[in-house]
Amino acid sequence: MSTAPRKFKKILIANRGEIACRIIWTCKEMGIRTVAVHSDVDRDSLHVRFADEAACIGPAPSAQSYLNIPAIISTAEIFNVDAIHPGYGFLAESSYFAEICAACNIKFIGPPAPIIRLMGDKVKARRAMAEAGLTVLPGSPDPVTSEEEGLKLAREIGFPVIVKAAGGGGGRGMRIVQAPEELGKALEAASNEAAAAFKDGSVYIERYVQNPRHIEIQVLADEYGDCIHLGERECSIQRRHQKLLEEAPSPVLSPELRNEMGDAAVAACKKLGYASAGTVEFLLDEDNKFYFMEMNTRIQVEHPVTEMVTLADIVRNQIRIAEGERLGYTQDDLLIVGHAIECRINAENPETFAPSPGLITAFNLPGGPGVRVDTYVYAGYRVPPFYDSMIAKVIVHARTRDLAIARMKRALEAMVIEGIKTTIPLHLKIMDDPRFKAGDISTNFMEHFLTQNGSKIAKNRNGAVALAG
Amino acid sequence: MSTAPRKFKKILIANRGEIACRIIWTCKEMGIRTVAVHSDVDRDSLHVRFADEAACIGPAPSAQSYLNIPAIISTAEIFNVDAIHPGYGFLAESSYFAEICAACNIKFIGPPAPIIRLMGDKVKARRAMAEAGLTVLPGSPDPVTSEEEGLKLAREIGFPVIVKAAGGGGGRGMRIVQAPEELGKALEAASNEAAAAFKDGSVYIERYVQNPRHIEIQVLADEYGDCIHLGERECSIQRRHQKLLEEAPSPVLSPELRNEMGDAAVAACKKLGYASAGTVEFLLDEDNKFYFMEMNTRIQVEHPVTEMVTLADIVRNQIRIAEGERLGYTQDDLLIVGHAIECRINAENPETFAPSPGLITAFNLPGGPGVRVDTYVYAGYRVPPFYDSMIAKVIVHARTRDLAIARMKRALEAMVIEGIKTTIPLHLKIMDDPRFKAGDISTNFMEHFLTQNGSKIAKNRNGAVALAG
Amino acid sequence: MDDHVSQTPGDEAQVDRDTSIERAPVRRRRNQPARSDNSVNMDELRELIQLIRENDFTEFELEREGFRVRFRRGAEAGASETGASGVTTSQESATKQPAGTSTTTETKVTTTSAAHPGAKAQTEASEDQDLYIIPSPIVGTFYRAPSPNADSFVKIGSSVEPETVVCIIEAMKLMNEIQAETSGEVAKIYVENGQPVEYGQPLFGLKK
Amino acid sequence: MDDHVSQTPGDEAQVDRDTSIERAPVRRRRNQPARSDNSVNMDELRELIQLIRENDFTEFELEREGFRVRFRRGAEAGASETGASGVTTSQESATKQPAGTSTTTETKVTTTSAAHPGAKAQTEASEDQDLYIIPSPIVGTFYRAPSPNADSFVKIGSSVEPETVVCIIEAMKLMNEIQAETSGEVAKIYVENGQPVEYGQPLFGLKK
Repeated sequence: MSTAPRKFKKILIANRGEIACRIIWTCKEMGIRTVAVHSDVDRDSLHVRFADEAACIGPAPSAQSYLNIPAIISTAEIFNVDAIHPGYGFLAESSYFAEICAACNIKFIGPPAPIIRLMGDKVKARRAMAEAGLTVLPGSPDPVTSEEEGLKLAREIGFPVIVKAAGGGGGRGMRIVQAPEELGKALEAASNEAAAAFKDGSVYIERYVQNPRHIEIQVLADEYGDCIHLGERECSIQRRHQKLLEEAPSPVLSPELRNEMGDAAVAACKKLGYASAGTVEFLLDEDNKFYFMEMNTRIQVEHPVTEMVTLADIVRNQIRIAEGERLGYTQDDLLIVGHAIECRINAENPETFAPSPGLITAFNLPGGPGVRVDTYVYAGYRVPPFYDSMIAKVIVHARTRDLAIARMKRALEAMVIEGIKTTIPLHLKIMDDPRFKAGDISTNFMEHFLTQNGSKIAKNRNGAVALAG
Repeated sequence: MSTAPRKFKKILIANRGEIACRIIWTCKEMGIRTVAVHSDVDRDSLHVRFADEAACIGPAPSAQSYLNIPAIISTAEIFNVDAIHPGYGFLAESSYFAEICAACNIKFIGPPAPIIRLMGDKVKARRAMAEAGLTVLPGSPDPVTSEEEGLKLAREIGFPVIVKAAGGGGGRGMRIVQAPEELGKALEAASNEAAAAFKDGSVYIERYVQNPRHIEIQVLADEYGDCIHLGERECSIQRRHQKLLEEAPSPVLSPELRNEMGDAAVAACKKLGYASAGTVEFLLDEDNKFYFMEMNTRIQVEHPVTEMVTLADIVRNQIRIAEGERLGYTQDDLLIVGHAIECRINAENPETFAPSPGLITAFNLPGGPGVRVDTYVYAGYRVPPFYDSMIAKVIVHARTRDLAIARMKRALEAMVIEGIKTTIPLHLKIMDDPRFKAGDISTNFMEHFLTQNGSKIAKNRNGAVALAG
Repeated sequence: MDDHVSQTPGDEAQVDRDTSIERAPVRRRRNQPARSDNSVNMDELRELIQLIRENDFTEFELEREGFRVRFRRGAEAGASETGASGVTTSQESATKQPAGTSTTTETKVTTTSAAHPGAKAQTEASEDQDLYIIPSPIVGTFYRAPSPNADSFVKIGSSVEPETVVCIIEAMKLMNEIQAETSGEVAKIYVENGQPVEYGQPLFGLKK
Repeated sequence: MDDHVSQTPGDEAQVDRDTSIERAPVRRRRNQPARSDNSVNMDELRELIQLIRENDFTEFELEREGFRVRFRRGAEAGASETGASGVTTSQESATKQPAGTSTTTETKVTTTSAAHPGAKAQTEASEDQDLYIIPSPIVGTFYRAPSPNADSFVKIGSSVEPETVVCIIEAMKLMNEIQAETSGEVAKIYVENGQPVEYGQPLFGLKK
């Protein structure tokens, strides 16, 4: 696994949007040249403008551009890059892409391909992490193959249980089962949904936890077996398993629990031979017991909240590690100062959540103390309908959580985006919510919040908000 | 001096530009309503847009609007505000204005009027601070009234000496004198210049220090005698006594020297009965001896670098102190993390420094980790020719000074302002300068830098860059 | 001291420290009315075209907040293309490239923007294009009469001469008598008695 | 997993994990001149045009929030104007209201913007409006001949049929033969042998 340190001269960024810009910023700071790839509708995107070189690799649909492995590898070869940063989404968790990169002698900036593959299979990941010492929720060790087997398992675990797809996440292929008689139907429905979504109908059963919190630990591991964590992120505010806003630190974690969870994540990553930045996602129950859910083997959307409170540049660390450098920090170097919150600004109707692509006619960013905005749009930019609706992230940092909430509010008030609808009004309402202010949140928060606020949207089609994927 | 705590409901901001916006942000975070005042050419300024209430108080010339005390007080009374924040410049150091506010029962957010008056007179300030325990440069205790007196003094001090105006700063009324025969002419010239600029021809003599650094200490003092410092700012990069960029911490201060300078500033402020935020400016010589220069009794342009490395909100502290709250922190609470740099972006030709007001046709702000931009302009805004040319401040924060320089560079590269000329290219060159990168700077830095870079501008008309005012 | 100066360049650099209170210059100025009529109306356009034709204009351009129209006629027009539009550029692009926040805040005036005491009067006065407007020369409180029980200085229909006192504006406990500075007949009064007024806010409309 | 999905909505959500390599569809498409009628009322436009015609205007321009229309008539018009091409609506305003950064980066293309392999060819081809353009269907390296010593597939003046191979584009060590897909005569070759090309970059110009 370990190789001699190699400095990158040029990196290709196999992504678009704010994360592509984010990666360019760090490359510029490191003196590394960047190559942007883009679809033909993304010519005016800022990641194209700010990269040193760029190539159009295909038409608008992702399958023919941002997921088009031959076109990306071909571009990497033409421009003679040393490494590829996949960002998040698209090819970031494709072990196949990581292997192709390796075969072409291009460093994939991420963990080794076998770990990506392992963590992509939720059943195998669960088993591997249990073996590596993490507690997992009581459930089936393998995919459930029959109703009888499932019923036996569910009785052992105790109802309610949750049926989950082995092959994916994002809430698809999930069913909460309250009683034995519902199980057969739930297994079938979840399996069908999983087969359609992930080309893999395997499902497994787990204990269902009421009012769980989604807490994740950011880890950094080098190729020489060193690994540290950068504390946790609180990501319980989700709608349909999509995170809406994230915080660091979590309002409920004591320093002891933080250390316990962090140490557990680090120990498991060391056992796995993990190398790169990564995130271990835990479910925290009302008794402060935490259970491994899954591991994300890439940079995450919400990484800035950790950067704000630790002053670490996580992308820089990814690149340094990929260059074969040693971590250079020990766990004792970690200093968490203040509180950070990130709001994801989506081009969506804030009441119906319908996408709202189109021309941005006016754009003003908030300044002042403790405000960071990561975005790729500008006044005059037309948000294309082909990709993710997230157009910006507003991140604030302040001494305390209360001050951070006040700061987020004023930052959102000063942020002007016209021509399209955005989720800014939704976030402003969340900042005013008494339960949110009190830190009294779980993954069920948004369901209650939207009901109370008379949202026009239909509920989750499962009729309940399940565990966060 | 001390009064019972009083919560402000509404504050009038007697200023414009980025600092008016900056104050509004903090007021919003504190739940305090804001009233903007503005001249009739400033209707489209962001401070007017983002305040809760606003009044046009006069035509473009400052004397008839932003310096128009009756109009400002009248507005304060009409809108029934509790306090006035003067920002920097304009009326921020007018003890007369502070007195009028007090007479009208409006809290002036700043120190008591007598201290403003004392610090406004450079000769008296020098004497008062010497009495309060700070070292001052050897020099005349009172204004020099004749050439003979001056000559006697200068011989005692030792040449070279510097002649300075008692009534002001900004480089006006200053002359460096290398030899006895130059003194008479220098005294006369400086006095005439001072009389024209400050309506006060008094001048005094001080030892002239070669290659001094401008180091200033940020202090916070409450109305009950508590006072702490927030570390230093390095402000040696100046052109004609105007700061161009600032840093925190200084690359040359050891923790011991920081404590020594900070403690000295705090002790002096306590003796003076200072209350509010304030800055004690020191000259640091090549032997690390520091001498009091002057005290600024207001918020400073460069306060954000301190905010970045300490996570303190200095405006918030000003307001809290003015409300009669106790400081609530002790010196041991101070934590300085990482390194911050601020570049002042002026609407000026970066080579000739000629003002460049006009329409901003394109505007893009940098995002990403560790970047803060304080500004009041936007695409479509017309920078008026009537006021200060500073249109934005770019502040970066990173773990080390080297990383902060790299970060500033990429932030400036991503900052796009078109339609007018700005000092961005100048700052980019400074970031690449080997002496700057090595931290090898003094108040003479810019003179050498501009000569080396073949600047088209005329030199300081005094033929030398004197001490920073 | 640098900041002190930095905000106040040129002759205004110095705050008059400790000198006697400055009196705001109590002189009025004519404010240009700004009309904002945001919809395109085909009838209006037709009328415009008719007018331009009849009047033999070779070029016509109209621009308002978020609205701009321009016509040109005749053969010679094309020649000076860049120059011709060059004349209008700066102004034009200011509104045309709504870009950043200018549009923004304009469209949001009712929600996020600051509350201006004179906003209503400004709008009203802008519709009275035929009237000569007396604006407030200072910030203060508007009084129509010298004392609560006295008669108003002027009312609708009053004839005024340049020296006629039309109202009082109180600022810092001082009662400032405001003169008409022109002659005419009072046709409109935009401000209520006792209401705060800002600099430049329309007070009276005069028929000349 | 949320992020994974968040970047790739709809059917493209799933990366084909561990399946065989995807072949870029090596079919050329004629790039559709993207038309986006942003709610232009054709009746209104027609009426406008009629009016302008009848009244002999040489130019007409109308702009609203996010909408701008401009007409010009007469012989000399075409010569000078940059955007002389008749009716230009939303497309134009997107670039013309450069607002934020679009102008920015447009005017700075040579300094701060990314270097595109196809930039020169794109510019050249855009001037050859009468030619039918064969664009590159994939990213890769362009070769005019099957091997270094062989003759070029086509040269200026060559007649091509839809099945005629006009060049090879190498991508990931694979030689992809590119067919003309239409018939005509080769009038321009925009790319040098051995030069990298990006998706959509003009390769050949055909006279039909």
